[in-house]
Order: sequence, then C-alpha cells, then structure tokens
Amino acid sequence: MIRDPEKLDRYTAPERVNHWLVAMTFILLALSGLVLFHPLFFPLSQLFGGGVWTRILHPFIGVVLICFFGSMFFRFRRLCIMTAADWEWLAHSREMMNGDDRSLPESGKLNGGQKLLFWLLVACMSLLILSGIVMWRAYFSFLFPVAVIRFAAVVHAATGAGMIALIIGHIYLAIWTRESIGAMLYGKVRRAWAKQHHPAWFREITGGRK
Amino acid sequence: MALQSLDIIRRSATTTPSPGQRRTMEVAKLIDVTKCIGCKACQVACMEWNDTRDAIGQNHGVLDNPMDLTENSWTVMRYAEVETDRGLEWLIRKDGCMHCGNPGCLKACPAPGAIVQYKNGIVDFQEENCIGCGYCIAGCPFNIPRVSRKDGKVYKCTLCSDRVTVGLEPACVKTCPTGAIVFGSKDDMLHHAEERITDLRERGFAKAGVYDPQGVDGTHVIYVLHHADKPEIYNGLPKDPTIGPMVEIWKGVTKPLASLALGALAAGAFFHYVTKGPNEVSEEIEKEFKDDTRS
Amino acid sequence: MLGFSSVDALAEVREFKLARSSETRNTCPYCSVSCGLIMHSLGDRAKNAEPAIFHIEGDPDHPVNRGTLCPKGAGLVDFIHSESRLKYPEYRAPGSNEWKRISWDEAFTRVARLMKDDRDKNFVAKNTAGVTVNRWLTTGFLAASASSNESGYITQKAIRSLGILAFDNQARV
Amino acid sequence: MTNHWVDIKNANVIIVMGGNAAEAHPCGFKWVTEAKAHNHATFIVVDPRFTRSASVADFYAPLRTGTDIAFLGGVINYLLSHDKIQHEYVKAYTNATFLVNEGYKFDEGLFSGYNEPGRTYDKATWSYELGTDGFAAVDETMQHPRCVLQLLKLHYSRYTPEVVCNICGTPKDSFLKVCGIIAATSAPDRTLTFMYALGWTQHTVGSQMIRTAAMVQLLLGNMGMAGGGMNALRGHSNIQGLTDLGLLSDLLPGYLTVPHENEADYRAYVDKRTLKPTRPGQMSYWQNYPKFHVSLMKSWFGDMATKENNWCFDWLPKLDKVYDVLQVFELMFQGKLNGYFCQGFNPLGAFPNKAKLSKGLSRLKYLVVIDPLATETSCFWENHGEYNDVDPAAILTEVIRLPSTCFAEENGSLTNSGRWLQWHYKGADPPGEAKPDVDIIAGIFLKLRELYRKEGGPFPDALMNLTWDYKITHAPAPEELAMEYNGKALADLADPKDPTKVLLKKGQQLDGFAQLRDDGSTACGCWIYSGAWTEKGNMMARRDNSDPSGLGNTVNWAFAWPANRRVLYNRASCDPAGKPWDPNRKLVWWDGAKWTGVDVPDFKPDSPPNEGMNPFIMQPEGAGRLFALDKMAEGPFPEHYEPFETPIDTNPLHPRVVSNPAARVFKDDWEMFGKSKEFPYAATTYRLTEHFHFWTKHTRLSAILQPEQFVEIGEELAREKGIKDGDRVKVWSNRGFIKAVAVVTKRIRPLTVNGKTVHHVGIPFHWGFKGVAKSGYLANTLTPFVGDANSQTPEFKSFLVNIEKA
Repeated sequence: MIRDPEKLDRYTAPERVNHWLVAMTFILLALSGLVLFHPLFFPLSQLFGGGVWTRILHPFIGVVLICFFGSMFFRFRRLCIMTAADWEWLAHSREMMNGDDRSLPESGKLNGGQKLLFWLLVACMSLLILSGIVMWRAYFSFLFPVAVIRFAAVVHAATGAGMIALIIGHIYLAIWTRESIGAMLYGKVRRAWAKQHHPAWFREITGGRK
Repeated sequence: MALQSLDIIRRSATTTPSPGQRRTMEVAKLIDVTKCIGCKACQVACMEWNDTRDAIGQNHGVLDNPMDLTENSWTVMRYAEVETDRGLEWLIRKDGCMHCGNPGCLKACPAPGAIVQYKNGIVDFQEENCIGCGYCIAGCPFNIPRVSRKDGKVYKCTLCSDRVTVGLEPACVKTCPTGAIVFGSKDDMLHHAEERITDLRERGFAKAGVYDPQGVDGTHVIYVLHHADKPEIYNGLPKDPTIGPMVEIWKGVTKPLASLALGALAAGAFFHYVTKGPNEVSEEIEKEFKDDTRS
Repeated sequence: MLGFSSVDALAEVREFKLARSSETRNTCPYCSVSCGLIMHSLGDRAKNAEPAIFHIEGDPDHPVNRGTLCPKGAGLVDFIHSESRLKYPEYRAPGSNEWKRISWDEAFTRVARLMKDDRDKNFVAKNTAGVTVNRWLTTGFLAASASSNESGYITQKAIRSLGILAFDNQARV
Repeated sequence: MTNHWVDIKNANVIIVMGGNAAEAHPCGFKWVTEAKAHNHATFIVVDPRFTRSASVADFYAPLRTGTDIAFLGGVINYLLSHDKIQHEYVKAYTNATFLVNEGYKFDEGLFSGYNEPGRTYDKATWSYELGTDGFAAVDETMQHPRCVLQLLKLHYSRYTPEVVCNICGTPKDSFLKVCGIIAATSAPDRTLTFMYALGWTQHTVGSQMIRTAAMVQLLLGNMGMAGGGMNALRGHSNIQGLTDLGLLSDLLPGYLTVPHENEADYRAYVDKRTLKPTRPGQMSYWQNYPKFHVSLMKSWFGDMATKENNWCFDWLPKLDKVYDVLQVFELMFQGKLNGYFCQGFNPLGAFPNKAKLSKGLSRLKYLVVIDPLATETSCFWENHGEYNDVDPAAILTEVIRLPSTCFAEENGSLTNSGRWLQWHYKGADPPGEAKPDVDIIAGIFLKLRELYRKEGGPFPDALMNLTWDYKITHAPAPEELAMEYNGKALADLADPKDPTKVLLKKGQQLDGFAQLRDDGSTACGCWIYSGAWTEKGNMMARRDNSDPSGLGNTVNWAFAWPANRRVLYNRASCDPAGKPWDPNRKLVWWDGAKWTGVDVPDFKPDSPPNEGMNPFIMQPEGAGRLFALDKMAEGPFPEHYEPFETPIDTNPLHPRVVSNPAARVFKDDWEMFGKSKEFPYAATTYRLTEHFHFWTKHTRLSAILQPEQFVEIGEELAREKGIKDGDRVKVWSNRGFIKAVAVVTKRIRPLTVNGKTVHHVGIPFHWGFKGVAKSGYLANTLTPFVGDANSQTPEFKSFLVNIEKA
C-alpha cells in the first residue's frame, strides 16, 4: 500500500535522504549548541560525552550540516524562488493558521511559507558558518581581532536561537498539516492532499485531470 | 559535602549562588611600574613555582621574550621606548591577569565551575572543568587567557591561589628584586600606592596615579603608573576597560529570555494544535477522490 | 553518575607543594649580592629518600635580598638539574673527536702523572742570578669565582706548594 | 665595597656609572629604589646606553665609552672651581695638604720619569717631600704650589666643561646638571655613593677611572659615611673571597704579596712591606705584616716553619713578573706552556680574542677542566660549525674534564661584595659521580704527593710538608678549612698588656687578627678572615638580622672582614673631634673613653680624637690619597687616555700621547688593533639581567627569557645601514666576526665627539656553542688583547667594530 500508484510523487528519494540528514545533523547541532548557549542546557553535554567533547564536536557537526544543507540548497534553489503569489500567501498566513484557507492564493509545489523558510534557513546557515568560523578558537580565532570575535559570538547565538525557533515552527507545521511527514518519509502524497494544500502544483502535475 | 578551599563569590555558568556567608579579606597585588627594572624575575618565579616551561624561542629584535602571554608564561614583561616631555622614557609593564572585580572571562565562560572568583578577589581557572572553548579570551577586556595546544585547557595567572590559601604571598611578589610588586589587603595596597604617588609627584610626574579601572569594578592587580592619564602608552594597557556591550548582550539576560521564548514557541505550537486541530484535507476534496479510489 | 558519586569540589586550588619538603639555607652562586636562598628538597631527610631539590626561593630573613631573587637566581633549580651538568670524569685523547668516560682513580693518576712529568722537567730551583726561586712556570692554574672560600683556600695552599706562579682567577675579568 | 648593599638606602645621591646595577645586581639594586622611596634620594645613571638602571633613574646622561676619566675629571674641576668641597674633611683626612717632590711634573700627556721603550715610569719623583722630622711635609694652608690640592687644581684645570663634553659627547647641560647634583653632597650631612662594576674596570685605564671617583668622594667628604663610599659591585658570588684568599699570581692570602726574585733576603722582603707611618701618630696597620706572614707560614708548613729558616721563606716561589691570564695565554700562544687547569672558569668565552685563545689551548700538552657544567673551554677542540670551526684531529691537547658539585651540593662560605662571609649548607647530592672542588684538589694533590714519595723529584719539600691534618685526608671538611684560615693559637697566648693573664690556650681558635704574633706562636691561613670561626663557633653562620640603628648594619648577621666592620673607614664619618658629621646617620663616635657606635669602629678603639690618628688606618700617612704616590702604573693623578681602539684616532687633551702609555701590549697584539677608518663604530660588551655570563645558557628558565644572541644599535645607525628590528647582522673587528639578531633601539644615541659622529654598538656576550639556549658566537671573538696598566683586566668595554646586514 505504501507505493500506491494512485499517489503523486512529491519528493524523490535523494531529496528525502538529504532532508533527513540535514534534520538529524541539525538536531545534534542544536543540542550541542544549547550546551554552550546557557548553563541551563549544560547537562545536555552528557549526550556528547561531556563538555569538552561537546565543544570539539559542535563546530564539526556545523560544517557537516553546511555540506548537507548546501546540497539541499542546490536542489531546491529554483523551486523556492518567491513569486508575488507567495508574498500574498504569506500575507494571509494568519488566517491559514486559524484554519481558514479560502482567501489563500493557490500555492505551487511549495507554498510561500515553505519558500520563505528555505531562504531564512539559507540566511541563518550563512551567518552561523561565518560567525562560527570566527569563533572557532582551535583553528581560526587567532586570525581575528577580539572585537570581531565578540560580535560573531552575539551573531552566532542570536542566529542559532532564531534558527531553532524556525525549525520548531517547521516541525510543528509539518505535524500540523497532516500527512506532510508522510510526504517527506515516503515521497508520495494523496491526490486529495495535493489538491487541498498545493492546488496549483496538483493541477500542474496531473495535467488538469482530476 | 562539596569541598572547597577558598570562599567563592561567583562560579562560571552557574545560575545558583555558592556558599558565601563568610567575609574574608580582599587581597591585591600592586605593580609599581615606576620601580620596575624589567628584569623578568617575576616571569621566572612564576614558571618555576607553577612548574611550567615555555619553549626556547628566538629573539625578535626586542627585549621582550616570550613575546606574548602563553599557556606556560602567565606573566610577561612588555617594553616600550616612549618619547615624553621628560625625554626618553623606558616604560616596562608586567602584563598578566588583572583579577577583575567583575571578570569578563567568568561572565563569558559556558562551562560550570571552570572559572571561579573567590571572595578574596582572586579569579582562578579550574582546568578540570574547562572545556577549552576560548570564550574567556573573548570575554577578557585585557586579552589574558591562553589555550594550551597540549591539553586544550585555558591558563592564566592564578595570583598563586595555592600560596595565598596557605597564607603566603604570590611567587612573583616575593621574588621582585626592587619591591615593584607588593601584595596585601587591597586597602593597604591602595594606601601604598598613594605614598608612591606623592613621591612620584615630587619627582615631577604630575600625572602619576593608580590604575584600578572601575569599568570592571576595580581589579585585584593594580598598577602605579608614571602617566596614569595615558595608560595606553604602556604597551596597550586599555584606557578604561569594560566588559563591553557585545559580551553583555552575548552573556547577559538575552539568553535566558531566548531559551524561555523557544520553550514558549514549542508550547504555543502544541496548544495551537490542541485548539486549532490539525490542518487536514477538507471533506469535499476527500469526497472528490473517494469515488476515484473505488472505481 | 546521576548524583550518586560525590560531587566534585565546587573549586579547589593546587595542592601546596612545599607542605612537607625539607628546607636548606644556601647562597646564590651567581653575582656578589649573595642572596640568601631556601632550597626545598624531596623527603624529610629519611635515609632512603634521595633529597632532590625541586624548588628554590629567597630567604626572607636575609638582610640584603629579604626573600627576593633576580631572574637568574629564581631559575636556579634549572641550573642544578641542567642537562649540561657533568656526571663523571671524562678523557679526551690527543687528536680524538670524542670524550671517553674514565674513573676518578684513572683521572687523578693521569693528572698527577702529567703534572709530575712537567714539573720535574721544568722546575727552576735557582734563577740565572743564583737566587733560590723554586718556581714552576710551565703549568698554569685558573681558579674559579663561585667556589667556596674553603675550596679557594685549599687550592691556594696546594698550588703554591707546587711552585706555580701562573695562577689567576675570575677577579681578573 | 667600602660600604655594603643595605647601606645604599642611606644615600642622598646615588650614581651608577661604569656599571648597570639594576641588570647585574637586581636584588642589591632594591636598596637604590629603597633610597629613592624612603630617603628622597636622587638617582643618576651615566652610561653610553640607556640601560634598565636608567629606566628608573631620575636623570640619565650619555657618554662615549672609555671617557669616564674625562667626565669625572670635569667633575673634580667643577668642584674645585665652585669651591664645593668638604673643607674640614679634605684638610684633616686626605693628603691635600701634603707637599709633593719637586721633581714631579706632568706635561703633554706624560708624567715625569717615563721611559719610552719599556713603556714604564721611574716613579721616584711621585713621592712626598719629606720634612726635617723625616715625616711627609704638609702645608696646612694648602696654598703651597706643590701641595697636593694645588697640583690637583692645576692638573684638572684642563678639564673644562667644553673640553669634557667634546671628549665624552655628553650634552653640556646634562654634564653640568650632574656636576650640580654631585656638588650638593659636599655638605657634611649629605652623602653620595658610587655604584660601579666592569663598566669601569674593563678599560686600559680602568683602575684610574675608579680612582677618579674615589678622589671625588674624598673631596666631598663621603668616604666612611653611611650612604657614601666607593661600592664596587663584584661580578661573582665569591670573587671577593678568592681575591681575599690571594688566588692571583702575585698574592698570598690576606693581600700579602709573593716575593720577587730580587728579594732573596727574607728580612728585606718583610721590611719593604712593614710600612712605618709617614705622618706622626698614624696606625699604618701594614706594620703588622710580619705577624700575618709568619702566621700564614705556620699554618701551611706547621713545625717545619721556624725562625731559623725564615719561616720557610724559600719554600714559596719567587716572581720574575706577574703571570696574569693575558700573560699566561700569551705564553700558551707561544707554545711555552704545557699544562693548564680551569677550575670553574670558561676562559675561551671570558677572555679576549677567542682565535688567539683557541690557538693557545691547542698548543697545550694537557688541559684539566674542573666544572659543574660542560663549558666551551673543555670542548674547544670540538667542531661546532660556524660557532667553533676547528679540526679536532689537528688539536693534540690531552683534555681531562672532572665534574664538580655546584653551590647546592656542598657546605662552605662565600664572600659577597660587602665583604660578608656567609655560610651555606648542602641541600642535595651531586649528580652522577661529581665531587666537591675540595675533594678534587685533595685527590690530585695526594696522588701527586704519592708519586713524589715513590719517585722523588725536584724540591719536594714544600708539597711533602704542606700541613694536611684533616680527619678525612681525601675529603677535607669545609669546617676544618674554615677553622684553619681563621687561625689558632699554637701555644698559650698571654695578654700583651698583662702577661700573667692567658688570653687563649694552645689549639684554641683566635678571636681576631689582633691576637696574631710574629714569633710563630699563632697560625692563621688568612689574617683578614680571622674572626670567622672563633671559639664561639662559626660566625659566618650567624643569622640574627636585627638592625637596631635602622642604617642597615646587621652586625650579628654572618661575619664581615676585617673584624666584622661593615662600613670601612667609618672613623671618617666623624669630624676630627670625634663627633659624627651627620647627627641623624651616626655610624661611630667617641664616647669619651673609646670609639663605639652601630658599626664596629674601623679604628684603634682606644685612640682619642685629639691624638690625631687619621681614619685611613692601612695607609702609612693615614690619609686618603688624592695624590697616589707611586702606587699606580700610569700616574699619581688619573689622566684621560683614549681606548687602544679609539673612534677619533687622537686624544684631544694631548695628541702626542693617545692611549695609556704604561699599558702592557704583547708584540703581536699591536697590529691586531683596528683603526676607525675600517672599523668606525665604538663597541662595548656587557651583561643582560636575564643571564649570568656563560652559565645560564645551560639553564632552561634563563634561556627562555633571552634565547638568542643579539646586538643593540641605535635607530640612526640602523637607518644608515638599512637594518630593521630582528634582522640578522654581521659584526666584525680586526680579530674576527660574529653574527646575531639586531635589536634597533632609541636607547643608544649617536654622540658628537671631537667634531665626529660616533655610533655605539652594544654586544651582550652570553651565548656560545654549548647549552640549551640557541647556539651563538663567543662575543669575545671581537675584543682586543690588551689590559689595564695596573690590573691587566682586558679592555672589553671599548673597541671598534663594523656592522652590516648578514
């Protein structure tokens, strides 16, 4: 039943693998980041074998994440180009959250929120890697004046927190919009789902047939 | 029962207070640059007492050696040949941890208990708890801590906490041939500094003064300078050092609030789900396709 | 783990390393301020403990240095344990390119032999004017500058009794 | 030092000149900062370089290396012309009033009696004119043209401020400011102290530089005062002790002297040294010479030394000339020396012209090195590339290296600059098989004695009968040796004032040199050290550091020679009536019955002031010598002579006589002197505070502080030569070259001398090819092989080099 011919192919296997690699890496990164973020979270360092290992692993996990996300970036780059409809979609996103999607413009494969998330993540990832390199005491910090390192630390912390917030939202929306997780797990969605959430995309790939 | 050897005021990355009922004397080390002959005896005494040895480097065209603080050299002499109105002056300053009243390193440190500030004013690194992230280097207004390449821990002058604990003076204080470095209660040191300043003013140093920057709530290593109005001529002694806005933001109240916000966001999402219910495919679209599946 | 093990001390300072060391008073061998030293050595002078000096600091009671030491004096422990310290008598044969370890007895015998042969051959009892001079000019002795008065005294006594006049020490420089 | 380290805190003005106390004696220098902090003292530094001493000085004046006599001569001129002298002191305690022999004269750079070929003086005319009473004639009014004061005025009338600044290169206002500060200490209650070291001794006119400063102190009445005096900062911990014990070619312990070969007769030898007073009522303590000499002979040869054989007078060698190290290395260089011992000394590094030394050592038959460290001298035959480029196969010297203990591994005493003998205790065993120096000397000596006992040989008497009654013959205990040089009674000693009373019983330790006898009833290894180990025990180990007077005279700490006196000539701190010049710095005073005070009086305790005995009790005339009679090689008054390698090729005072006419120069060294055309820069070698000669390059902690050889040059010279901080440079003289890192600094300024710009090149000399620090050249590859006319100390402080980027 999983590979039901009737369902539409939404994400290919490589895309899904890439997404979940990014997801898993991000979780590790976020947890190890939180250890350094505030003493409240320091006990989380036991997940990585103590404070020292957390400090050692966090930057390397960050680099891994940048690589995985890099490949996702090239995969979804064209798909996520914002259109006027997307901005309008976003303008109505408050109503959508209240369950009323009537006045929403028809979204393509990815709606305005998903595209915006993509670009926000790109921004966050770039800021994080740049400030991360600057803060990486073992290999790079000696290249930078202390004022830059301090600024980078603030940027890194703020952006990191921001990204965690974004991902919390992303995860919730995936849960909230039923079967989205299934789409990312199995790559297929029911036609009804497609028509409901991504009418323009649905029409486009079903050639106008029902 | 936790054992400790000195009364603690603050511990890094610790949001709960340490046992602090006792009131003990606040100590201070006074470095009188006007009596210092730049002989580096303090550098040797420091390395000898703490059993560290720096590498035998090379001569870089100046008398400074080693050129900077390292994980093995916790104090170094910095030489500055300065032309002032009095003619050529050779200003030599013993660089090292200032043991701030409000330590930037401790504020920046994410590892619980890696940096402690004792009630007598000493700011000490607890290398066992140090995770080697180097945040303290960013937090320090005087650029003092150094990471060891060998064990990834951070090192700096401890004001000889192991000697002070048993009632001795630090090693550099004891060895200083000209008595440029003196140690005692902070009040006594400030009084000693006043005496030195009157003598210096008599000798024509109108601007002689104490360097005990309030920007970091005063320090437990204080200088007497010939030219207290221009500390930067002493090889970059900061004019009025503070922890700085960036570190305050970075390590201030924003983080707990941000943590709270993330928690609230997650909770908010959950209650959105509970109140608004899932975003499912509407009935009529389901109906539309139900026929298809049967046929 | 999980709170069962004793909690680490909130903070502890390094163990005081001089707690039970043996103290010996000495004088710095470098310049002529002759600062007073306290040398800390391992063990409490028990017979089976070889007292190795591991720390030296100034003698606070000494009226000149009052506990202070200069950069040279403060580093004396590295002089005592320098890798350049000589450990056994060594001999270099003429034209050879290496040291050969010898015993003390061989060393004393060889030195005495060389001295006697040279003294016997070149000793001058009377000068050309017939005055008794009893001198031996073909071997010289350059005395130290930081050895003790006692070693200086016995060196003077022994060297003079051999008739050596080519005799000098660091005061010359 | 006439005074001692702690006494410096009592000074009102301190001058570091011809030395760098802050760097070379930091812990002693604390008393300068103490004087500044608690005595409002003014601290002045006069040096070619702005040293770390200058960094804490109130005033710094530059001068060209080698011109200290010109500077100080100018000070004397200033004092005399401004009448800023301590008149009462000068009249009573110096030989200013004495009349000089009419034959004496000085003109065109030479004193009377100079004979060119031998480069020596016939000093007959450098003497006092004797009065009818046989004593030296004096003119109390000091107006007589041939009285010392007038001759002094005449001699230094040429040293006007303009002439001095033209020679020294010192700016005139700086020179006059220093003169003004010095002149102020002529007041009886203000004192000046000079702190000097090798910056003065290491010149061909070194001794005279020190004399000039001593004359300034005499004119100002500072000798014998608390916070005054002439303070030589000796270089090594026991250089004072080994000099006191006479380990020099022409000395015996206690500054007794070895007989010359033309003193065949014992009586003539003794009488020449038993100096009778030349002014009535003077102590002239050397008149006790026989007591010291006989006691020494009894100590060395015991019963063999009898009155009949003139106390074994012939058993000691007799000199034909002085064999100082330069003379010895010259003989070695000529192949006339077979054997050489280096006991705790590294001459290859420490002496000038390394190339010559290396050749000399290569021509030895055998070399014995006794040292705790592996020194360059012991490895002179090893090839170390550019640093020691020799061919071992071609060097046929047999070398035996014996490991000795270091300070921490033996008991014994050391004598510091302030003449304090201090006992130290063994703290650990030596590494490997190292032995104390005492045991090594004993080992060699006993083995040699054994050979002579078996095989006989020329004149064995002295070595066979040398007293050696130590409990362990092959390891004499330091305690026994200390008791030996303190001296003991060989028979019951009766009190000279009351023969019935027995002062000391046979075998008991003497209390001091006052008890020495010349009849063989006392033995004493070194008379000035008598009192170090008395019946009351080891006085050198005393540790009572109480200082009741607050002047720093801790008389119950250890033992100071002579007789525990801490400030020499302290009688001069009182006026002729016995009342201290300065009421709040009283050292000694006459209390009506005897001399007493916070220091042991350096005087005859029971000689009332009105007897007129003068404070300088060792001098026959009891007075400080402004006119040095015949005691100096190149003249009774110090005269400025240029270094042998002078950057200005002339002597502005007397072009016909440029350098020291009485300095000994060996034949082949003449052409080794460089000229300023080819070597334009004045160079000077010196010590850094982080290193101790050639020892601490073996010490990791010190090597960390100064790892690599460098030279210091001024910014102007560096700009001229295109040299930047950290560049490698080559410095070469007429005798060789070295390579090092360049330290470009503001602290060395070019000086205008005689119309010419003179740059200085500073060369620290702590590196070599052994040790943990970076390998370096022995800096004495560059230095000239010529010494001071009196002490033969080589001229390391002034020579000529050239420099360029390597």
